[in-house]
Amino acid sequence: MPISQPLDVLAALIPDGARLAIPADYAGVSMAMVAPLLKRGAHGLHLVCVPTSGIQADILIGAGAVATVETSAVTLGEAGGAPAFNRAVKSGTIRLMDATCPAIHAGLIAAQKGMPFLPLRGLIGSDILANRQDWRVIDNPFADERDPVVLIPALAPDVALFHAPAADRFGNVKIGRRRELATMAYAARSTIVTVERIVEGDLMASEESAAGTLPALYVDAIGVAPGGAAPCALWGEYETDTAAMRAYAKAARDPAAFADYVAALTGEVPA
Amino acid sequence: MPISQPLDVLAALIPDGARLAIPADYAGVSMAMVAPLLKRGAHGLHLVCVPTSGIQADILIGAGAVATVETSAVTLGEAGGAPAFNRAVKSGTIRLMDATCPAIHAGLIAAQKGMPFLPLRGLIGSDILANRQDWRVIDNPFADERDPVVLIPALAPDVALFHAPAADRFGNVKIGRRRELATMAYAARSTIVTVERIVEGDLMASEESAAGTLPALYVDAIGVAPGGAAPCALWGEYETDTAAMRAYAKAARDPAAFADYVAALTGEVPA
Amino acid sequence: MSAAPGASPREILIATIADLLDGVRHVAVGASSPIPAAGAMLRRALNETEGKPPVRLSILGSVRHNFFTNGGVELFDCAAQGRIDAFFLGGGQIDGEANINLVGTGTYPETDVRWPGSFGSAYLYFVVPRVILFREEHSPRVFVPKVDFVSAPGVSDPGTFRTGGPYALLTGKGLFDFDKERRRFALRSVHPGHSLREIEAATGFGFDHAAAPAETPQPRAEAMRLLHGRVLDELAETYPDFAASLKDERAAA
Amino acid sequence: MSAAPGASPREILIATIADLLDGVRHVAVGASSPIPAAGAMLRRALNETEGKPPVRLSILGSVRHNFFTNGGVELFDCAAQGRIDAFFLGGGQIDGEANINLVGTGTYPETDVRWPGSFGSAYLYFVVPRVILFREEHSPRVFVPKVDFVSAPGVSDPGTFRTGGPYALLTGKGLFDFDKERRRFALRSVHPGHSLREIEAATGFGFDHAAAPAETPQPRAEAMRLLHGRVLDELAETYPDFAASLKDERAAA
Repeated sequence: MPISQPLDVLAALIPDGARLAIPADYAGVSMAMVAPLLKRGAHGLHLVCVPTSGIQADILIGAGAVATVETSAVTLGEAGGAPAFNRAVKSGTIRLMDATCPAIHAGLIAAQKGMPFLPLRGLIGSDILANRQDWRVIDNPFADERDPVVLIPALAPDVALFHAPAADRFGNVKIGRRRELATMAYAARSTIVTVERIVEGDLMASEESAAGTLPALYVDAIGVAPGGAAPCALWGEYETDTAAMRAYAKAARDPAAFADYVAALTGEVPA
Repeated sequence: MPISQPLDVLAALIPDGARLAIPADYAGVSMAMVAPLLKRGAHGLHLVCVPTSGIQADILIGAGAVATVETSAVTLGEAGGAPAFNRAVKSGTIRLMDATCPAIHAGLIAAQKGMPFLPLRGLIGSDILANRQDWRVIDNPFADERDPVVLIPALAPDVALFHAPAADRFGNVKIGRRRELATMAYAARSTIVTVERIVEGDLMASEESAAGTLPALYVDAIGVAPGGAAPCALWGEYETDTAAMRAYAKAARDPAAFADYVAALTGEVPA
Repeated sequence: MSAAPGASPREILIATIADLLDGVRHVAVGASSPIPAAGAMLRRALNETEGKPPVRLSILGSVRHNFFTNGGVELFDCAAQGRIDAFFLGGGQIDGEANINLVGTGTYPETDVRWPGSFGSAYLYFVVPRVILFREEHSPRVFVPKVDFVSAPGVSDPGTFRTGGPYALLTGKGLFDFDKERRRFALRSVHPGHSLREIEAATGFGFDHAAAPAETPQPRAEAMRLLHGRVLDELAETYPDFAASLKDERAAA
Repeated sequence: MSAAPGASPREILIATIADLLDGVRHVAVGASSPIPAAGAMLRRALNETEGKPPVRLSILGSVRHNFFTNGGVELFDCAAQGRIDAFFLGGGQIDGEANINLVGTGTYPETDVRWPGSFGSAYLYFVVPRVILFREEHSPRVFVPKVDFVSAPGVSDPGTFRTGGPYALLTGKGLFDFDKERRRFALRSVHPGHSLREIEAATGFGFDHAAAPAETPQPRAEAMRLLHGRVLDELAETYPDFAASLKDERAAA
């Protein structure tokens, strides 16, 4: 099996209805996989934003591929709010699972560790907690007095999807200090990674490079997609394409312009 | 303040009775700090072995510096059992808190995350659990049927002590892929590190080196001690000194020879 | 102490933040928060000048001001460990009990207006000792009697684990302290050019105040000197547009 | 299948382990376990020769066979994720219900004989599907009626979360299966040169067995060829002394 596969083959590995974990805009977003997913007509996805998302979630939501959004935020950052997300919220076409950043991390880490749940401080008295029927509050059994603490159940994505600078031909992936990418992969049943390039040598061979490497053990499929995070930034590689981000934001505010944007993205002739 | 300090100054930062976290023999043991600790007459230490220990714990125990050992194992590996530890167990001169490796990790990670406890699978029906009055068993609140699960309380060491290849002059420390060293530092109230050398440049400056770096934020004191893990190995630097390890094992089996070993180590004239 | 007459509103905000941060060792700032970042940089510069302990500044999303190597979770772990003394939170709505709403207006989940979401607020508000609520827009739509959605509550029952919470509220019009016992804001000072009457009209909740509240002090000369010296240079690395506009403003003053 | 006549006891152990590992994708081996490591390397080589799926082998403490980059906790996380199919455990004592004792003999905590400790056994025994109990010394002091200290229990009540447990017990004299329902070992085969009578005398607990148990099969010729070819080379990287002694043994046979 070649180490990298075409992106449409990877898209077929993300089934409809999958619980799909995606990283925040600064961590390595596989924007390259958005068009292949839409082209194959993905729908019913349950997005797990780790711990927030931006343009990737917004496009997938606007294109009707998403049933549920589990997130601490969806925003285009300096380009403003996420228009398709906001429309979907108002019209009630997606199920919302609002969280707070460390709760998303806690759920993934519980899955990573085979723990049924993790406790998390904070949250008590918030409407986030009030709306999460899947969370529990118990009394800390180690406290002498009453001490309520929230329990976050393990959150095991079906698929983790992200973009990284490089993989080697053994399937090891460079994640640098973005350890949440490793957490996503540990927790998920399968992990799909797009990369800028395949490098020579073995990323596990030296202590130096191994420290920033996700071992192949946790990587199920790799695709090569140069510039594959754009218009999001990729750490150590390129900055956010602010103009492209603002252009998207402008288009997404108008449903017809959004449809044209998606058609152009997926290579269809706009109506 | 100079970035590195003399080892006897560091030894004074580890108070009697401190809960002292030390890594396993393969991870980076600060053997260099054993003599300074003994010279200053350290006693009543509560060793937290992450998750096991070897010659370092054995010498400290044999020299009477230790009151409590919290560990998943103490062994000299290929050089055999840990003689001073074994004697202390038999004579009841140390308090034992036997654990299993992931329970030690879980306790530290709970402290790292400010969580009051972490749940851990396994353990049920073991005599480890039966002897740990500080652990609890609850029913998993997310399960439909009865599902007992052990809770490990947060384990926050007073001091974490380890040896690493390098620090930079900003106080950042190279830990490579030995992430448990970071966990120890996150969890501990203070962290003391000995290193082979101080390097030029900033370990945080590149994505490459930052991935294997413990930020200065978590490091309270640094000492320079070339060969400071010996006779234990230091990853990427040197192998275990098997002859020295066997020589220690031989000496430690005899209390008088052990006393001579310690006297030589601390630079006292043997009796 | 001499004042630099005619400091701009933004300069006053920055200097006020630097004052609020007096005594902190480590302050974290969100990615797109140039005024809090400038205030924190000014605090750091003042400490150096005054021979006080160094101040560490983490700017989330910045590569240069990133002291973290353990991914996105490290900020929260670090705060849980008590290693972050101050943080800034805002809110689409903030009410008189210091509850903040970052989710939206109307009835959840199908809110009329949706904002991005709560981010880490529901955690950090509980564990960072000095949370500074910062919102420039001071209007009745922001400062409401009761938020429509509590992203994070301003106060908690005595039995609830909480080592952090609201320390002050800074707006474009004034500076408030928060009394946790009384669950109520108190106006500490009114920024130059604004009035108690104006603030009352723009605030949807009641708050304590003196009959004639103090005016927010002008930045000290030393603060202005540092702000327009090294702080502007440091700011320019992460917020070039903001730094340029502050500079232009001063040149035009 | 032709046999290599006169395989040594250690060769038979290695080949038996390779058989027990048939079908695994990822096997982890402790640092000072050359025989399990050799068995796992042989399994990997056999799978390649036979066109079966690749086998991943993690040797704890080895730099070369280390697929981990998240520190000491990763083995346990990896096992919890179901990514480790087989592991080896030993024990100073092992009893008829497959309980293992790695702590000591006598009354805890002031045991008469103290062993190193339980390591990760109290966890891995619960979550690795195929745990192979391996102890060369087959004597009544090892195989006791009831262990003095349960580092990890062989079986658990139905309500206890457990995805792993004992799969087989391999000693210097024979190979046992374990029946979780009956909580009892059954002798599968006796190694060449040993007898049922001898095993009964050396085992402090009762076990099931045929009237005339099978003999542990000799390694197939292909297995012997691979063992003394690439497996010996691979072994020599991590266990040079052990590899050399296996080689000498064969040369002398």
